[in-house]
Amino acid sequence: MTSPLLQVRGLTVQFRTDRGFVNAVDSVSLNVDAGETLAVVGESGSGKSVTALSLLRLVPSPQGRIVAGEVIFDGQDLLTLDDRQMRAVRGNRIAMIFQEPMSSLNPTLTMGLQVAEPFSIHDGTPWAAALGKAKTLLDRVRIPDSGARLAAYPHQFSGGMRQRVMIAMALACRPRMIIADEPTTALDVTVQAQILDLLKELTQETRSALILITHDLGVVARYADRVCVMYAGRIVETGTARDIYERASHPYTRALMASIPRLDRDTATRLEPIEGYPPSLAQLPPGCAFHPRCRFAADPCGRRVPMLEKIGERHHRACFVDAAV
Amino acid sequence: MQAYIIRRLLALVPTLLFTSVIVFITVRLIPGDVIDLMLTENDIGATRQSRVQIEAALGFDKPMHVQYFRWIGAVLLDGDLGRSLWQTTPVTELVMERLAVTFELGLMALLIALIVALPLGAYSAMRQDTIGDYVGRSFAILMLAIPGFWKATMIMVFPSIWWGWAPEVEFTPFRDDPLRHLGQMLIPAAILGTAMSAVTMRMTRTMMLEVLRQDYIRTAWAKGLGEKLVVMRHALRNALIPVVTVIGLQAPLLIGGTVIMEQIFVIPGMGLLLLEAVSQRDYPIITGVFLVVGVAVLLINLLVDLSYGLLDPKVRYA
Amino acid sequence: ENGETPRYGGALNIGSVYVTLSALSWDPYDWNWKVNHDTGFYFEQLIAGDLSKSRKNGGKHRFVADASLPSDGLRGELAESWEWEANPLALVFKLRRGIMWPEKPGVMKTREFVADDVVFSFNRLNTSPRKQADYFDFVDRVEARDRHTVVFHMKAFNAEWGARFGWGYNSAIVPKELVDAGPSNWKNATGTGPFQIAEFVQGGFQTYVKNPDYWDKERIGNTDYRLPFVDKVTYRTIKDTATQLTALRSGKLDILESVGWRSVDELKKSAPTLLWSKRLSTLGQYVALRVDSKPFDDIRVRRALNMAVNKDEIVAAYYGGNAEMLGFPMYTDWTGYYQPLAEMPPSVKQLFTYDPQKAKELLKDAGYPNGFTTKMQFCTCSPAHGDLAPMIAAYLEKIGVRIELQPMEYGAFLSAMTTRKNAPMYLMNKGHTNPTMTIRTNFVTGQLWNPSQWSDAAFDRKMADVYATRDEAERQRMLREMTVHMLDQAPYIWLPTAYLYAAWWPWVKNYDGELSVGAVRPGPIYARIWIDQELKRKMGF
Amino acid sequence: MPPSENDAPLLCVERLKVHFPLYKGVIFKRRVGAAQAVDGVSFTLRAGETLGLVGESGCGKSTTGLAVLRMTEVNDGRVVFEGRDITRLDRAGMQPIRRRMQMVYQDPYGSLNPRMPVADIIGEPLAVHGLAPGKAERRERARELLQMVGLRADMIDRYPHEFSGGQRQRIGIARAIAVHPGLLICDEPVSALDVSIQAQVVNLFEDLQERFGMAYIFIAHDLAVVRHVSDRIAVMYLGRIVEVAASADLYRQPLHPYTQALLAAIPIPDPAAEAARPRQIVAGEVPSVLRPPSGCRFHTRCPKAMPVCARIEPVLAGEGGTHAVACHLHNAVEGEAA
Amino acid sequence: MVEVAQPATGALTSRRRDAGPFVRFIVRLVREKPLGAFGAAIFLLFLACGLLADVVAPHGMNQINPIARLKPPSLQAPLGTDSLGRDMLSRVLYGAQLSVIIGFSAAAIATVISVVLGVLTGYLGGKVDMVVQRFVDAWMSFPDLVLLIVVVSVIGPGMPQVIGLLGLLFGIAGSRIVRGAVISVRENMYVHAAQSTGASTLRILWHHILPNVTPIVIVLFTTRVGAVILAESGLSFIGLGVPPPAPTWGGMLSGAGRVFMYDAPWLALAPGICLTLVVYAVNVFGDALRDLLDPRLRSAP
Ligand SMILES: Nc1ncnc2c1ncn2[C@@H]1O[C@H](COP(=O)(O)OP(=O)(O)OP(=O)(O)O)[C@@H](O)[C@H]1O
Ligand SMILES: Nc1ncnc2c1ncn2[C@@H]1O[C@H](COP(=O)(O)OP(=O)(O)OP(=O)(O)O)[C@@H](O)[C@H]1O
Ligand SMILES: [Mg+2]
Ligand SMILES: [Mg+2]
Repeated sequence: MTSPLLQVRGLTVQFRTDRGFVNAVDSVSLNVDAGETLAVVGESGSGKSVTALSLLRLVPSPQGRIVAGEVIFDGQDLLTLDDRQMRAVRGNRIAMIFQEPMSSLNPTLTMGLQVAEPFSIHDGTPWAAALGKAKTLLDRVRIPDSGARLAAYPHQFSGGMRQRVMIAMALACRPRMIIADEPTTALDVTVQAQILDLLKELTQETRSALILITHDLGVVARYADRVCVMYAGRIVETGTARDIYERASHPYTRALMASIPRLDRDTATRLEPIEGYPPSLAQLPPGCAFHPRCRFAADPCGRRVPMLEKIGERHHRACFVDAAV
Repeated sequence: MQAYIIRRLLALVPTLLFTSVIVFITVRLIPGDVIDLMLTENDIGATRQSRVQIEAALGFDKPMHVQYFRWIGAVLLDGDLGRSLWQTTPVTELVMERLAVTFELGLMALLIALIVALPLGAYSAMRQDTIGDYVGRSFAILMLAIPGFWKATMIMVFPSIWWGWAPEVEFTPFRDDPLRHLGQMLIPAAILGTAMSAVTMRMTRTMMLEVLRQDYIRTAWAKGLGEKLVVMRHALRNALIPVVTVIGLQAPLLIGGTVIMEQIFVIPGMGLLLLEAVSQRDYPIITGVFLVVGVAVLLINLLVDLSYGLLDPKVRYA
Repeated sequence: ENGETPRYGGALNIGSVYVTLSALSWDPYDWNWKVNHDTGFYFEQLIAGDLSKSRKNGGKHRFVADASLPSDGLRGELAESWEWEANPLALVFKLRRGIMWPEKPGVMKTREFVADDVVFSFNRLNTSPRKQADYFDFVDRVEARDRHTVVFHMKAFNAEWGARFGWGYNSAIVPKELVDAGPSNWKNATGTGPFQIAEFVQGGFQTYVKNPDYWDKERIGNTDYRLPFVDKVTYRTIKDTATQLTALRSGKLDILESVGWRSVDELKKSAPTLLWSKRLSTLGQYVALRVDSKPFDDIRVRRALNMAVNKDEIVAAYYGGNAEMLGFPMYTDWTGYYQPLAEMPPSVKQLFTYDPQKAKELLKDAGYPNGFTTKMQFCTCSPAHGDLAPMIAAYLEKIGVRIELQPMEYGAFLSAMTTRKNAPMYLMNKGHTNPTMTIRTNFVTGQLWNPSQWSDAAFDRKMADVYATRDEAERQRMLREMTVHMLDQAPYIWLPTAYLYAAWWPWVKNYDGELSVGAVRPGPIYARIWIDQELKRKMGF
Repeated sequence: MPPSENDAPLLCVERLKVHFPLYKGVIFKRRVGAAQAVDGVSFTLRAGETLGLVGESGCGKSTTGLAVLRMTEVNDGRVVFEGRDITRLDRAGMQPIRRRMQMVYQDPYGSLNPRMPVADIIGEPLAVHGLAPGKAERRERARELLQMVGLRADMIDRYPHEFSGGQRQRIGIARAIAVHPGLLICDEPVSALDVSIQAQVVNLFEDLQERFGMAYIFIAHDLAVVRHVSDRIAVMYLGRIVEVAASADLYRQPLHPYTQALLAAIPIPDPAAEAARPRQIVAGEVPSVLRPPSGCRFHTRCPKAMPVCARIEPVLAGEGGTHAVACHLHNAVEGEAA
Repeated sequence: MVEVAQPATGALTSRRRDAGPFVRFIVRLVREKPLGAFGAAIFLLFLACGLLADVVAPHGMNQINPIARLKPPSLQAPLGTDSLGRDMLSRVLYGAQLSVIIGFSAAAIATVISVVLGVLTGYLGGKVDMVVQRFVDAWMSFPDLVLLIVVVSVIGPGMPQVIGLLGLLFGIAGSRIVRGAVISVRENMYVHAAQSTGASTLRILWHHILPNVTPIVIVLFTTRVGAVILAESGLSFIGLGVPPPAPTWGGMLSGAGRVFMYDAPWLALAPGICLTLVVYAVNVFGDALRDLLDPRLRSAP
């Protein structure tokens, strides 16, 4: 097997807070192959965005920092690159779509400029041409009237439109890998489908990779090749989409699956959230972070931290108990 | 927006009229009126009769409102600012002569200030709490704390004593020798400019610190932009509103002149004109300078306000 | 001079006595004192100081007093001679012949200067709405007896006649053509004098160029030289003292007419070849005490205050010896009028001797055993007063007089005096002007410049007598007496008068720091200066 | 959940229009047109009812919400809230009404003051409307609210930047529900939440509705969630409402071709089913709000478009007001039938 | 390698929470911003010197001794003597009293005026802005010199006047800076959000606008302190300053300090260095304050 496009090993990210150091991401390891779509799902606040940010070394400093780990992309450890080398990676070989489309666009610059910018810096395209390309990109992400919208400012766009602009920006330089942090939360299903199809097409065309962070398990089901489930800064289960949907093995994953509202169910029934509260990162429970909420929690859970173990061909999980099955 | 500009331009008229009334009257209320001064300057035992005589000659025997309407009438109808009480030179001529020089000095100073302040402020913010930041801030603080007259005097005194070199002390009008003229303006402009740069630099720094924590700056980094572009294109502009305001506040210097620099570097500018006019109670000159400076201040402030809209598209004009 | 032959040409850069002041006006009609300084280059007067009698030429006069000329130091300028006629009283001037008004394009064609010009100029000045009301009242009328004779018909004799229309502030002879063309515009200005105005930048400089048709000559060795020698004279207006000195030091000024004693040492070090002359300042210094109010209505208090200020220390330490204990109200150069301190009666000398003990006793006698508190105003326009005021306050504090210092801006300061609202103590400078005026303006009832509000009918009458007295020796005697009386009455705290210096480079020849040949009018002095340009080059400038 | 028996509607929106003028030029700006973000939207909402608002991105959902709150200028039409026409009320007039309606903003981070700790953010509406006088009391309430939205009470002293996207969204929700408003406009309230939390929040919404009779305008893209919470659903397209129906009806029998397309595009959380499903996506160029198409606004992309669609604008009509649609296809047919 | 928070830390944290906010602030200042703490210390030192000038100054402020004038620093007079033979050390100490107080209070007044005017006009906009800002325009074009002379003639010179006048002069012009900042803040979503909760204008100004313009206000204030101290010397120039013999640093610099720049450089150096130090102190403290007040930079030990 050829080595994966992206290989993350033992990534740990810390934040300094009033309450001391917290590990927002704790020893995360994952691989992404070229042409593959990896979905990252998990509880809100479980460290998905921070993991994504740290791949591009964009963790907000000074309060946050990457304290350990390796991010090997295309054979290079990104964490050891100097600024200039890193610049050549960002936006060019790895592009990122941020979760907050509203605040991630510069309010004082026109959309045209912001979308055309990557062309100009990485490919040296002259501005006029870059703007032309920007228009094409906006068309591809289905912004209506893209020509006129090039001169508009972010506040004149709806939430979904901004999100699509973010996506357009990421697509600009045909990156080898796209990290998309909840890219379609503000999009209606039709546009969402078009955009995700577009992303998928691009990844397959150029054999690039897509890391898709999302809460929409429908989207995961449709687009992901593999899935990573995170909880409290750690990966608790990973496997192919089918593994996860059909053979979910970690109690958290199973609970997650159970709380999806489904069109094929009666609306009068109440949705079933997971009991209890997500733990405080500053005071993680000892052992498995999920055990206080786990219906299957057993003896070792409260004492030792479970490691990811292989349970299927590409299926791993971090759990002591044989839940489930 | 047009409506706003038009309203602002219209507001200029009552503002100036209102202020001009106040200036016109206060100037005449300064203790020690021009007649007193003329009498004392003539040095030779003046009497009550001399006073009445001079008052009549200068038209001060008329009631204040008549004097005002005469003056403002001439200003509005003929653009005539009156004549100097002492020299009988037309004020318009005096003011125009000075305006060019002062404006030039001010503009040079402003440019120097910006050239120093913006990069330094941005740099300091980018490298917060590093040696570079400390040096930059210390520079700004020194500029705040060392008065301009002090720097100017140092430059005037020491080089001539130690090395026999001295800045130009003969004012060369631009039309006589442009190069020499500009060279002469350079030192005072630099001193003024660095002094002006201090506040601007600190404003820039603090605003940049605000902006640099915004998400869209992270986006810019993620695009692979270099530091320069991130700062110049993405951050600076968002930080610029207060900075532009500070510059706008300093801009009246462009027109109003700076007495001390003019004095030390022998530049016949507006500041000295006004200073002399005030100490001689030459009312028409004071009011004339006021009108010119007033129009300039109002226009500069309008420009500053308009620039908000350019810098931040969300700003609306109501 | 030293057998050197004068040379023509070159330009002279001068930092004048009024180096901070640009021209205020170009028309004598404005009745502004400074006009005489700036137009004195090209307007001439009937009479002027006789420079052949200057110290430099072996005479006894220094021509540094700003607005007075000694009666034995006069010569006719536009007038060749003058004489009195009695009954009716009249003064007859014979004018020089062949003096030409130069050609001035757009203003006038060249023509001869004649008696009508004098009549015209006098009448014009006399009808100016800005004139001092009774200034020319002693003159009945002026007429041209013939083309070269002018008669001033007098109502009465006035001892100041020379200063009023002969060589003083308001004595310039102006051509009618200039008045028609617009006299307030310097571009029109023209006159019979040695120079013509060429350029003026308000607050920057004013340049005068040689008048090639100037009539006067200077005898050097045995040769008569046509004047002026230099092609161009430039007055530079420099506000800042440091800049003035730098300009001199770097040779951008050939002459700096006024250098404070403080700067002299440094300049002598950094520019050792400069030449110097020293003169007493023509501004007297004093603290006026308002005698119309308590506690200064009591002469004991006034005298006590004089004794409490250590004037010796001020001269020795503050002025570093560069001051004269007694230089006011009479100027030291005014022979016959001025009496040195040594010749003064003991009671006057006492006022100049530091004696705090005696001062305290006097205060006690006057009913102020614990002193009192009062206010002193001074002008922020004078840096020296910024020092002197706290110094005086500190001295007086020692005898229990506490002073609240009140610095004031120039205009407000002066107006406090003219409107008689000045504080009980008022620290000021006052020009001497001339021997009669210095006594009249300071001490005659109701005068503008009488900040102590001194008022004494007998004294006023005596002053009127002085004006009417034709014999100068008698006038001198009267004025000396009045001076001693006033010193003794101590309406002021008399303060030392400082020395000033003039400095010029060695290439400036035929010059010895003279300032004025009339009332602040230096034109003829500059006309006689010549420049040794070779020397200048050799010295590296 | 049964709609309240009280027949007077809580909110009545009539022919609402919001147009954003567009300018060209730097200083001397010319008006070059207007984005017709909302163009004649009408609907009513009873107390305790939930109206789902779905539609294509950029079709004017947020703007409608903001207009109801009077947070954006209304060009035309009326907003009647609790029997009062609030369209022209001034600031002071709106103040007491604000307590009765609150909004969860689509941009969670932007709508949180970066210099305010969460306690104050959530406590603010309480303080504003004098519902919890003491600071301590407000803090206590804020803790409760945090827990209600699935956050831990100990996060109360944190600042917005210290939260993840989903956590921020929940802070916005907590702030909005703090005063138990009569009307809550939720603009994508659960989009950034994982399904578990989403379930918890949706349950919370339902509880609140039950306890306080709150009415919701629920804007969302996740049609499963919308169906779950809504009594009725309005489908918007390009500034207009094209279909309104009780939620069950809408899903069972979508009438408007756009609605049909929308439902067909919903992804199903099952890889096997997804793989088997045919893909159908509304094709065609998305029209612009700057220059909306003539006639039916959807006709440019409608698979069933008829010639009349390009000319005549269909009106929103339907039987008994329970299921209305603006489509020539149906209105014509139903019209004939009736 | 990885420091995971121990319960002990939590206890520590809570204990620190118990301390008053002021104490907590000081602790943070010292720990996180040593330079800022240093600045605060210097400033307090000068303030103390100023307040205790009567006690610590070896001589009176107007104790002249012309014989010993312009003496360079020596054991008797550690900072030399001035042109009247007064002890520079004493004058600089008394100067601290005046200059620090003037600088601080005038800058404070100016800042308050700027903030009130700027926040109101910037936030309310519309007519209020139009009218009030035209007054600001008028004020800015009014020749200061004339104003100052008139004011001094009416109320006379003195320290309260100086403070009030400088406060007013700087304050009104400065309102434009605050206004500019407010204009860019007021369009933020969170302000709209607060409006939509029904928050009163005052509340929005106080809780939303003001905290987000504090960095600007801090810079405004800290830069003004120096400017005011220097401006006072300009006032002395026209007789509105604090009347002599009371020593102000600005006055010492522009007066004897400049005249004797060459012969007696210590006359300027002493007040100059003090002035620079105070300005430096205030500014670094301001910078530290700015960071400490920014929650986005909050970080624990
Ligand atoms: N600047 C910060 N300071 C302190 N803690 C932070 C900071 N940023 C994030 N965190 C914490 O780190 C954890 C992980 O955050 P992250 O944004 O990665 O979550 P997420 O998985 O993306 O969640 P969501 O799905 O809600 O976006 C959260 O618990 C959050 O509170
Ligand atoms: N301030 C504005 N100026 C100009 N156009 C605007 C402005 N605000 C919104 N628009 C336009 O109005 C339309 C509707 O925007 P709105 O935010 O209501 O959409 P939305 O339905 O909420 O979309 P989304 O689901 O993507 O959030 C969009 O086309 C947008 O570009
Ligand atoms: Mg996230
Ligand atoms: Mg929206």
